Amino acid sequence: MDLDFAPEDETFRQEVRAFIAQNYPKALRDKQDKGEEMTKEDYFSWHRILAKKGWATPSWPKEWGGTDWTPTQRYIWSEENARADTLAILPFGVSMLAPVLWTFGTEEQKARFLPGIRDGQVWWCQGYSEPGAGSDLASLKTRAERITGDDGKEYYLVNGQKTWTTLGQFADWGFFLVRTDPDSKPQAGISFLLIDMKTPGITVRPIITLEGGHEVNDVFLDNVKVPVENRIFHENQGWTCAKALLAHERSGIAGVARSKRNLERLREVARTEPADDGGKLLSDPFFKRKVAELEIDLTALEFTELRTLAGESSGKGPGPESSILKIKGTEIQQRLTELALEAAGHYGAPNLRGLGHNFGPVGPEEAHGVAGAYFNTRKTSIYGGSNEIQRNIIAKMVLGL
Amino acid sequence: MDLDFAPEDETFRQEVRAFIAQNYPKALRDKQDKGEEMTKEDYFSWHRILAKKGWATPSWPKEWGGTDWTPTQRYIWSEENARADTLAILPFGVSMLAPVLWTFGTEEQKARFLPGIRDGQVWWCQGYSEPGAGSDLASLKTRAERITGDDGKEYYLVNGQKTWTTLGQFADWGFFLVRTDPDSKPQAGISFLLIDMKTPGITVRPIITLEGGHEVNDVFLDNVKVPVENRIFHENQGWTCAKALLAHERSGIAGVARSKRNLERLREVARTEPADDGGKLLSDPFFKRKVAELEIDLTALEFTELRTLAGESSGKGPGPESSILKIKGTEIQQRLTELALEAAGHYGAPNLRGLGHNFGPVGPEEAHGVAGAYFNTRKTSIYGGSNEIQRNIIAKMVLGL
Amino acid sequence: MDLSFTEEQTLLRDSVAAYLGDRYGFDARRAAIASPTGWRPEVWKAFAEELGILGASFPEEMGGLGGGPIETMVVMEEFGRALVVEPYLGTVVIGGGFLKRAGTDRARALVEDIIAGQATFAFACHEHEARYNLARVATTAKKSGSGYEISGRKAVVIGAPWASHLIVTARTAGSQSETAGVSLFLVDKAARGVSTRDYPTVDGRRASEIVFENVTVGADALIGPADGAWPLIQQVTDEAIAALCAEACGVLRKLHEGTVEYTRGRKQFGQPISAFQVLQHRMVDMFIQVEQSVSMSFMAHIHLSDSADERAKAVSAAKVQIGRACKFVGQNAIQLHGGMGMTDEMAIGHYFKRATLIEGEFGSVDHHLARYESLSLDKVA
Amino acid sequence: MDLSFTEEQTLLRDSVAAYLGDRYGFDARRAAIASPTGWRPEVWKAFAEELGILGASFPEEMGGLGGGPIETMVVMEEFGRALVVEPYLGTVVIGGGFLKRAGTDRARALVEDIIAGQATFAFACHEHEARYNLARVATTAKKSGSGYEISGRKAVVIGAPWASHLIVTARTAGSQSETAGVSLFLVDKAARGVSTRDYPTVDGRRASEIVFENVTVGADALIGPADGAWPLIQQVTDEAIAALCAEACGVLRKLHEGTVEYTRGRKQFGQPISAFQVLQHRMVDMFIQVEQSVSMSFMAHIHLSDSADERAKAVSAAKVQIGRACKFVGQNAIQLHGGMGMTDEMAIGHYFKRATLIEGEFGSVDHHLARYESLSLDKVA
Repeated sequence: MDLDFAPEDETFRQEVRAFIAQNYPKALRDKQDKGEEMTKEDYFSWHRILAKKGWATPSWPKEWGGTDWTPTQRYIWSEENARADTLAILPFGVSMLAPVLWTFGTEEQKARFLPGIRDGQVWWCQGYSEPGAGSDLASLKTRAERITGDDGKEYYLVNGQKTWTTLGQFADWGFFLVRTDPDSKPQAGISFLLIDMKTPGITVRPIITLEGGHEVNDVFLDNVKVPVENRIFHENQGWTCAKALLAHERSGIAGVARSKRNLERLREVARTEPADDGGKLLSDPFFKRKVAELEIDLTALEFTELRTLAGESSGKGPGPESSILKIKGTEIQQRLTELALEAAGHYGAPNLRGLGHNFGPVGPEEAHGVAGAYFNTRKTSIYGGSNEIQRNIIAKMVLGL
Repeated sequence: MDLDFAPEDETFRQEVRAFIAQNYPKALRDKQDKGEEMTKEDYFSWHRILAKKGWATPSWPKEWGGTDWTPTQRYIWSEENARADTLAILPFGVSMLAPVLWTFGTEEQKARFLPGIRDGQVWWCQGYSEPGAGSDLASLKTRAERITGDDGKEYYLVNGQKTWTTLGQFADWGFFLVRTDPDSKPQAGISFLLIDMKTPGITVRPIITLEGGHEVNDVFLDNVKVPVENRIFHENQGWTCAKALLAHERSGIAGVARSKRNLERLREVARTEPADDGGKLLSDPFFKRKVAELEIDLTALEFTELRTLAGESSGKGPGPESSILKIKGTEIQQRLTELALEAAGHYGAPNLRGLGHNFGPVGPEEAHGVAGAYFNTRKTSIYGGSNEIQRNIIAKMVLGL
Repeated sequence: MDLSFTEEQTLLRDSVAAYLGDRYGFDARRAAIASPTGWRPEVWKAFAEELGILGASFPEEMGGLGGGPIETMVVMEEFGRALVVEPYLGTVVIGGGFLKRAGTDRARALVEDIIAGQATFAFACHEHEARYNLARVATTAKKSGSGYEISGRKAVVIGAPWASHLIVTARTAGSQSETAGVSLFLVDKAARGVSTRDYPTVDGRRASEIVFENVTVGADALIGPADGAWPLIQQVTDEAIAALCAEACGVLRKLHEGTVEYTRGRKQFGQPISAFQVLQHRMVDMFIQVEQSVSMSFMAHIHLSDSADERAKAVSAAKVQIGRACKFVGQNAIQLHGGMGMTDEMAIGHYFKRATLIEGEFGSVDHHLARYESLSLDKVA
Repeated sequence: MDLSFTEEQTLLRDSVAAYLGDRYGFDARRAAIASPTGWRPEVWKAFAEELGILGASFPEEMGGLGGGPIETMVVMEEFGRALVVEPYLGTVVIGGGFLKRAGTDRARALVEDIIAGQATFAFACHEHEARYNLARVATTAKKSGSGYEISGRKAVVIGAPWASHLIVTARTAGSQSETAGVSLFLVDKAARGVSTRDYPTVDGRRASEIVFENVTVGADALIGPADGAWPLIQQVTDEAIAALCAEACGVLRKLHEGTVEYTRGRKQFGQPISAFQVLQHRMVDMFIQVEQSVSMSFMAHIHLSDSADERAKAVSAAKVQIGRACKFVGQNAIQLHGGMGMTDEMAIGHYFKRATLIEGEFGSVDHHLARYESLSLDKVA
């Protein structure tokens, strides 16, 4: 039991650090610093640089573009990216769809779709949630009927509505759960379809979230024709794919490295912002204590994740174990934004969204957008299976209740 | 809306204060100060002094010995008793059984039992809980069968076990819930019996609680013959009495006045005990903050109780309203003992119980017994309907869930 | 000792509630806060003329209705329920609170304007380097002729874009965060040397950054004694905090009620999610927080006429409870609404945003705990 | 980077667990703690001879098995599970921790005695006026001939009634709470001038109040440099705190497991109470606390060989998490056991009592938060 890195790991860390320093796009860094919203091209720019280096998809099987890194190397990779505050690679294709493809897809499907994901050429979105089906995903209602097209080919005719589709406004393709057998039990009649978002009948409508941002969307499907060869795995057995995907969705959800970076940022803010007594906020015993408590909790989470990786935790299998990581990880992310808002004092109030760049800053730069970030981060305990659902999972799968 | 006391209320307060000062037994005060355990006679001594004055049973109907005080006078009464730290009048007869008697008892029963309660002559205990029936009281199993005795009179033959019988080791009489109809629904076949604890077949066995004290007991009933005239209200309708009693059990459960006094005591301790830096604990910013937070919560509870009395709270009826008071009141009582233990530092560890008086004190006097008090006070969120049950009650009765 | 409302107070509540129910629906409010001005002067006019509430808490000899803190509490709680953005707190509670005690003819005339809905106020009291310490005033007012010349910067002045007048804290003596040496000035917002940058706030109101550059005011601009306004500032801000607590109670009640209603209608796993015990208990804990907050709002308002220390202690205690409740009830309201709670389209998020800002307004939980301790525990330690 | 156990460590765990399962059942323990002596020397003998664990963490050249912090962690966690009262912490971790670094012949001989089960130790480090500050030492040691004369009082010396030797902190220079000037002495408990008052503790152990009245010790009683024992005290108490954290993990696991088991068997309203979602989620939160505590115990033990600051920071962080967990898990274990949890007869209450005392042992949550802050946040502020 030790935390030492082998010399070859240290070499790897230097290589990663140097690569990021030399190759991370300056335009992206500037936009991040100014808190500007990212375009589709922005998101892809870093992805494509990594793809060229062969580092866009480290966790993939080697044959499709994975790196064969050791767990320690992957740990270093995520630490260095957090340290450099790089824009995260979007998970929809790389970490959500890809494992489904290589596990359940045909060779043709893998060859057709995996390279576009790996190289950052095709933007994927998720079509899971529906207005009536939140945590109870299996109650989804979007229908897909088998029809024969005018061209004599077999299609699914898809009708229904999906919601909470993150960054769907940019999507080229989407992976959807649809009901192909309305008569069987909820989980039994579901199929997993890949749909070209340019297909006629698809409408993407923005959902504005409470801080004013446009990150998620409703997706309406009105007689959308999807070729049957776009179905992954067997008809009516899409739930098997869905479950695999959900497990992958939760891995890495602890977000330790990113939270460490945000904690460092919070400490910087607290070192510059004033306290009531004219000193600095980090010298205020009570604010300091909240930062210390958060730091300690984050350390506990980090070591719980490391124990999980070492197979020494008490959970059984990656599903329920990742539920703890999800709960604690999101709680910490939320407390971080909560403390940032508290640190901003009066300057948490201004809402400059939509005033345009000419308006200029109000108050200290680090206070900009903290309230919006706080509001937005409330989502983390709701999405990906709410934290209440995660507790149900632990109760059932780990405690056997 | 105001908090002012009328001049006549102030006069009343002075009268109460003077009476307590002049009449509270010195022997009792000494035992309290030394933290000694009380005997049966100790408990009754103050009760009998009050009974002589006519103040032992303020909340009773005037005709049976009540005082007809206004709510403000009762508030003052409990404040002054808390202020003087008088030994509380035991609730079993005065506040639990008596309302059942005057509501459901016959004239004969009232005349036979109420005076002994009022005057502190007869010690009553409660026979409600059973080993298998905690919060689910109605599942009780103690059986009572109608028989005709050798003397030709009608009796109930009672068999079963009761538990958590507080101070049952001193009891002359007990009020018991027994099952008289095993075939009907749980709540329908229960009767309410008064039983002379000297009746053959009754065994009282101590339950030692985790701090080492003997406060509660198991009561075994083995072919105990109880005359039918000792039944209150109709056969099989004892649940009606039980419910009435439970509602009364919760009133006053907030314990604001006593908690105020204990808070004052905690402040005194924190003013004398040392902090890590050599100053006093009350100057330690974090300990001070916990005291301040507790004080603020207690103020909120006090005003919630006052609003309840004024009919301005949002609950519906005394049952669910008192559930809030029970939850918050017991949480505060528990935090008070928690902080007292924290204040004692190392001197929370010694367990002098059973070492005898010759052993003498270890550490500062105010640390004596704090751990025991902390352990013992965990019961408050369990008894009288656990705090989880109280939340169920609020969810159902107030929120309509 | 009595914690019940008078018949008049109940009537006042009913009439305000009826008006807002009728004219201050969520969609109307949404349109108003998105409009260029961000508020509805016609609503303000109705407050003055139809409801007469702008004068409710002023003495009768000033043209008011002679009400007191409880009347303000009743109005503010209803305003919280409807998320009213119009500047009642800044104008009536704070502006009026200062002016009715100023004793000058100009102040008396302005009180009449307030009651008539003709004058609106914002309190320019915050400075960036001061955090929540109102005595930390770097803005200066120097004697100049018979009047003063004010220079400095004020931060996040809530309601300033809608105000005809400002009440400004400025240092006339002393240094740093000395309480002695702080004075109060009445400044016409249109006065030369006053410049503002207006912006919306995240809870749908408007605020300004204000720069005072050698702004000259007359002797009658002074409110309270020169160098000695601190006790008056404490008193009026305590009244403002109490009013804010009342507003919070309205917000909290709506957050709780809205959550109970939503969970009853929302089905998951074949039943309304309100059937899940964990969510039931969460809503019970929210309810307890709301009830405790209402109790503390009562408590604070009752103590407003006590001695300065008792008043401050009561108000800070209330703000602590209410700050905590705003966080707990607000966060859980969103959580129990699930994804829907995250959308701008549902009212619940707007209540959450208001609750979040109330947490910090006129001092965070930590600020008021420290103030409470200095009055309750330090004195006797 | 690897957080898994070696095969030897797993074997060690299994053998300790097997022994305790066999010989340290709840009833046997109950009888032992109620006996006049309060412990079982025959168990201690078995630790030395059958299990060989008294030497597990000593270097091989001193006759030990050459293990390190992880071996201690493994043993202490099992001790926590069985609520072992025998003085392993005082004797092996603390006494042994000091002696193996003392460098004197006497110390080396005593290490051999420890490994053989012949010598037992208690650490006389607390004084009433010091609370958790071990540098606040009023007990003095004055030069006297070639040795020292020790006078003073020590409070709540855990395990002293069972100890053959004491390790005593005494001031040889400096004043008040200066860290410089504190020295460490080895004192035979039977030495003239040592008087003790022994009593049980609420968690079933024994402790003493000790008075030292002109106790003379030789030059070889000094452990570490005169006036300069502070770094050594810090190191060994950090090791003790880490060991205590490991013990707590065993206690916490049993509290959690016992609660899960009890709620599965306890029926109310026609179903096991483990079916109630509120209790399920409570047990999940308890489980998360246990898991986080185990993680922090690992973390602390791994950092024991780091620099003094890194070690102290890690240990204090762990003690904070574990102190919190002891309270939360302990209180909820009792709550979910209902009335049964309140009885002396069930094991759960005894785990709760041990967890409660661990909270404060070698410093409360607040104490360790302050220590953590001084190392993590103040340095760079």
